[in-house]
Amino acid sequence: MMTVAAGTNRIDPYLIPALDGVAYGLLVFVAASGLVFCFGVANILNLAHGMLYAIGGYTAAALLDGGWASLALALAVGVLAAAAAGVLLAGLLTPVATGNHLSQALLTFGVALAGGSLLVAGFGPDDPRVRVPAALEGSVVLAGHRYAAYRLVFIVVAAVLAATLYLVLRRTRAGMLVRAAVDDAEMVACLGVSPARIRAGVLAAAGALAGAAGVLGAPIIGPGTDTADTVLLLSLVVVVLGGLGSMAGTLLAALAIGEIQTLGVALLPSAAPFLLFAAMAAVLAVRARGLASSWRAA
Amino acid sequence: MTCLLSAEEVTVRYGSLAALDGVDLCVHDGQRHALIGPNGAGKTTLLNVIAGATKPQRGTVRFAGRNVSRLGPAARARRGINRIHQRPAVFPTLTATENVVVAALPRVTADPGWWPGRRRRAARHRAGALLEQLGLADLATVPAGHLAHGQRRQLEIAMALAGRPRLLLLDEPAAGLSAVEVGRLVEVLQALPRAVAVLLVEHRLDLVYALSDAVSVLRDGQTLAAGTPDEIRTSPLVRQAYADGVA
Amino acid sequence: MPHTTPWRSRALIAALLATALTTSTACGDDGPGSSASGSIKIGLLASLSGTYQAVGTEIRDGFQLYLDTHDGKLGGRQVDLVVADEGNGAQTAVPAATKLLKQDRVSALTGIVGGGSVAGVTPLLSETKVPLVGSNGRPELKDVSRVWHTSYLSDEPGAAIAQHVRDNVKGSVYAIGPDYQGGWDELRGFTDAFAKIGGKLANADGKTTFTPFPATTNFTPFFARIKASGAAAVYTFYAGGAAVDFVKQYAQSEIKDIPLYAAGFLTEGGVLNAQGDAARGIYSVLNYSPDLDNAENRAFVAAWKGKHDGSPTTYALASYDAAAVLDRAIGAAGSDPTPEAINTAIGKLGQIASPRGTWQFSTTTHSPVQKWYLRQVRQDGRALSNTVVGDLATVGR
Amino acid sequence: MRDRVVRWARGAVAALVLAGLVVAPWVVDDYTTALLARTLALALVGVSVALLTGVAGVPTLGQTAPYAAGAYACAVLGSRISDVGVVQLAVAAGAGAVLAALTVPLVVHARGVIVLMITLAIGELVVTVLGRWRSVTGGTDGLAGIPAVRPFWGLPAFGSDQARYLYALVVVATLVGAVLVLLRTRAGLLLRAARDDETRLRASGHRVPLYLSGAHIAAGAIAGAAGSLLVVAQQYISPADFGFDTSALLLLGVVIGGTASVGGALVGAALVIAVRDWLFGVLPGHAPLVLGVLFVATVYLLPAGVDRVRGRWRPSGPPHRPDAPAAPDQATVAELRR
Repeated sequence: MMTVAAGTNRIDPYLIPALDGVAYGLLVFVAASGLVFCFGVANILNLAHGMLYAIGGYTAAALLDGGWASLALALAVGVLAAAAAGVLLAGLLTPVATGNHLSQALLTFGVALAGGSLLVAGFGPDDPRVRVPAALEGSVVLAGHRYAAYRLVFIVVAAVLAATLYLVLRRTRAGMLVRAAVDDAEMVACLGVSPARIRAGVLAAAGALAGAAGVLGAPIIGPGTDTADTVLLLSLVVVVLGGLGSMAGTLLAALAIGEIQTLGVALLPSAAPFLLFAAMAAVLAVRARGLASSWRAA
Repeated sequence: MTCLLSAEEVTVRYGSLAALDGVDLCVHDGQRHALIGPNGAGKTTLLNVIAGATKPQRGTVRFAGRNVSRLGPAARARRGINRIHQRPAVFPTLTATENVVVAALPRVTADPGWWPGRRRRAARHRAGALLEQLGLADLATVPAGHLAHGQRRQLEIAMALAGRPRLLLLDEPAAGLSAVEVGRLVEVLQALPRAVAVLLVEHRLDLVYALSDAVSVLRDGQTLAAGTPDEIRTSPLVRQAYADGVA
Repeated sequence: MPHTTPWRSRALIAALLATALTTSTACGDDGPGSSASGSIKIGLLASLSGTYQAVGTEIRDGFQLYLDTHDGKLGGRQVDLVVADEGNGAQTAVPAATKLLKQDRVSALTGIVGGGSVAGVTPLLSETKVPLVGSNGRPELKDVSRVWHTSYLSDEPGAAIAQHVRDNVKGSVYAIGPDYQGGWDELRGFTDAFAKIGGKLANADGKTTFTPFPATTNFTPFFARIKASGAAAVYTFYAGGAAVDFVKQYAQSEIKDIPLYAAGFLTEGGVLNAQGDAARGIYSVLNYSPDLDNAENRAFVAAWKGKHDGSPTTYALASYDAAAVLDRAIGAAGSDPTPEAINTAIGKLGQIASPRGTWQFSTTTHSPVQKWYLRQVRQDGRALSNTVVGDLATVGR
Repeated sequence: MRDRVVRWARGAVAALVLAGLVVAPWVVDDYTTALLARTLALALVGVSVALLTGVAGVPTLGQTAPYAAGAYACAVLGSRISDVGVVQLAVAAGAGAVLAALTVPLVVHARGVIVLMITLAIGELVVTVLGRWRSVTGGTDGLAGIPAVRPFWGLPAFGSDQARYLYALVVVATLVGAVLVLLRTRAGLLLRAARDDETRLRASGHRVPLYLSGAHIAAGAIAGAAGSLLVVAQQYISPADFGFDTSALLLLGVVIGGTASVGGALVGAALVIAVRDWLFGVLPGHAPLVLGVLFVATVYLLPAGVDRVRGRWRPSGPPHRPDAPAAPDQATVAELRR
């Protein structure tokens, strides 16, 4: 009996961090999936993606008043606003050649800088308060630990969102097109769909996903002056680790990042400041080396 | 007589599709060896395996008596396997001369000494001669990206020769060339030193018969037949293989 | 021809940017900081964009409020206030400070949110011999001959509250803070003083737990460890976004019933609004609270509320006091208030009456010797506010 | 003919700019001189970014790492060993080269966006180390009180902005000149070839990873040398000087200047950094907004300038040249997508 108790004790303190890693990872996944669309389908390196998330976050802070109706409203407005911003971005990107990542980076970085400071000018420099529905304000007891009710619900909602995304990609015509585009961008161009429309559609979808993540994730990664940068950096890390275009890879990478940020910090506190980037550099370098030694087909 | 290059039991699979299925090939020193067969027979894949660009699942490649299976393309090139690609691969922002200089550098022999630039000067000298030989002397200072398709092909041949090959791999060198350019190509290939072996993939059988002294026929990733051009020309097996009409 | 176009448009851009730069710098040099007409130039450097924008804005507004309530004059001279943006840290603060000191040639510098920015600006102060009356960040400095601070030293809040925690908490205390210079200093102030009077930390190794900063936005793993440690109270320091995350997650965590003591920045200013009910009941230590009962404070708070929503913060107060310091020092510097004369005059000011109570500069650290207050987040009308519930020690060295 | 005119005009402009830079400290005020000195240091890092991004085709966000190594080595070691500028320069360049050499195994096999992310991670890790290794680096508050530097044995220490600026100018001019000369040799030719088509270069028998490692280390040494100039110009360094925003701005500046041209990169990086520093001074609170709008405007004014980078950097083939060799581009796609 003693040993069993000791065994549970050893795992016990890490249960909540592990669960929280799932919540965090799913949030990063929803935010990053928009960036995967941008990169995989439209071949756009969008450094303004974090700003799209921030739009959702600020919308949530402005509209949420503790009721369920306000949550629905905030979700609708946040998704629409971020999607509209995405379309606007697509319009700005029109003169830039597809696949010219450096000009895209320059343009979207500029938009992120300007848009970020406009957001702060509009909503104020203080981190705004985000009021979740009263029923989710408290905490629930899980295996003897308290855990924020909102995060628990968020895990369910985000998982449903991820599953929906998967089904849309697998089962619908639009999803088929998207997957085809990730595999072979030129093929879709041959289908006669105008590149400008693809771009607008993709950035709208990316905006909608980032906006949804921003609204639902506002109580977890809240709106503030640094939000856009944080989300952009995490999304970029996840997208690159996930293999630039694979949804399953992105999900895995997001969950890994979530666990690194929570469980990793709990297990290896002294290494914590280095964990995220060291893990990323190591994984990417090993993968690149693997590619180099397996000799690309010419 | 031993082979300069031998490929043994080479197998390359892409998923369930076998591009090469246990192919054997032997090219002797100085031999002009042609590789023919219908589209999708695995000819280009075999060249890639020999050059080191594709790693076979099974089989070995020996060159000049040594097993080079584990070497990458750069190391094989330094040992004397040079190639030209099906679609001409040149450095688009470099001038024609610079392209050939770059290709010549790994195997250029320079005057002894330490003063700067002598290796490059030797390479430049060689590049000038090769461009002249291939009729590109007037275009020496034009960026390769601005050259026409045929000119790029000629340029790549100059680059391959600049590396002082012992074995030259040619993947459809005549594709997309004008009659004049094909004529010059044949001249250049016929003027190659006898010591240089050539492995030629070509659809145009007239060129194959004009240039080669040995022919291997590949079909569905397997060696169908091998022999002299005359034997192959009269072989009923090969005729049947070509019945769908390639050449 | 096609490959000449990009070069030409690049040249066009270069020319545009270069023209913008030269026109701006050509018209900037207006000579010395104080002129015969009796005006004086003061430079204010604060984060007006970026992460610390909230604090930077308070600092600018606090200084401006003093000017507005004193006819725009300091020491009887009309003030020409030159504001520059500190940005996120030294890399933008240093060039901005260079502009204030070498182009605008201000007679004194004030503001500066970040400790790193202050450290970066100090070589410029020695070079130009201009004093800095800083109102927030204060790094460890070897030479403070021209550096004055109206705020506090980072380890003072913790030192001020240690005795109170020792007296009122029955059991060990868990110390946790952000893993950067500010966090190290704030927590060291508490743990050193706490250990000296026999307090015991609940942390597993007896040392403060530092959370990766700014990477940690999720404190649940640490709460699990606090729970496991059996602590009777928690002492912490966070500011800005991390403070919001910490407080909100604390209130939802399994340790929400453990009393939380903190350096006052945890619940100061805008973050309190963002925290909402989650902050209720938190104890904090600070050198100021808007409900202090003295004449200066009543006037200060009334003037502030006339111009801004909400109550003034300690950041605004420190900047307001920096203006007060400069007001008296410039007045005392005589008919020609050179930067050197102002610096000397600051050293002779003595007691300074302030909304926080009377304080004075320490002669060794050039930072305030001041009283600290214990505050608790309580309902005040419709809003939550930091209500003073007691006086703590007077600290300063 | 037209090419010759352009080349002549370019040379004339370069000479004019250089002359302007030499006389600048006597024309403008101290603030502008100090700003220029700091900007020169960052522009030199920009040159090292251009060397990797434009010339060798390895886009990088991590040149702040050797830059930081050089600056801290100069501040910590240099000032204890010697206050002579050339010694500090050598120490800093060495430190930058060593750090770059240590990161070679991480960088040399990766391409495109992957290498951007790896170098970003390296930069962030270095900044984290700088912020935490307090006994050496002074932590996040940085290292203040670095003694003034004398350029050479027997000369007086720098006491004015003019002197610091001219020293920085001489060092930058020398190093940029050395880079330009180097690029005219075999090394430069091979690097450009590697950027154009790495697979083809391998097929010719070249040891491409060796060349890229060499370029990476050389770029590290240049960035390290720039670090020592920052110490001279600022007499203070902190991790904030080497953060992500610095590397992002440098990369953008290099893009604006035309990645493949060292002179262009120098000017582009210098302008971006100078404009940023200047904006924070004159438009308090609105600098990011204006900077962002400037970037967007730049893209529209520079449609062709940014189109020049190709090869590995682009995951898909250049749309305007459908007959270009496709093999390397496809290889890149596979690499990116894997």
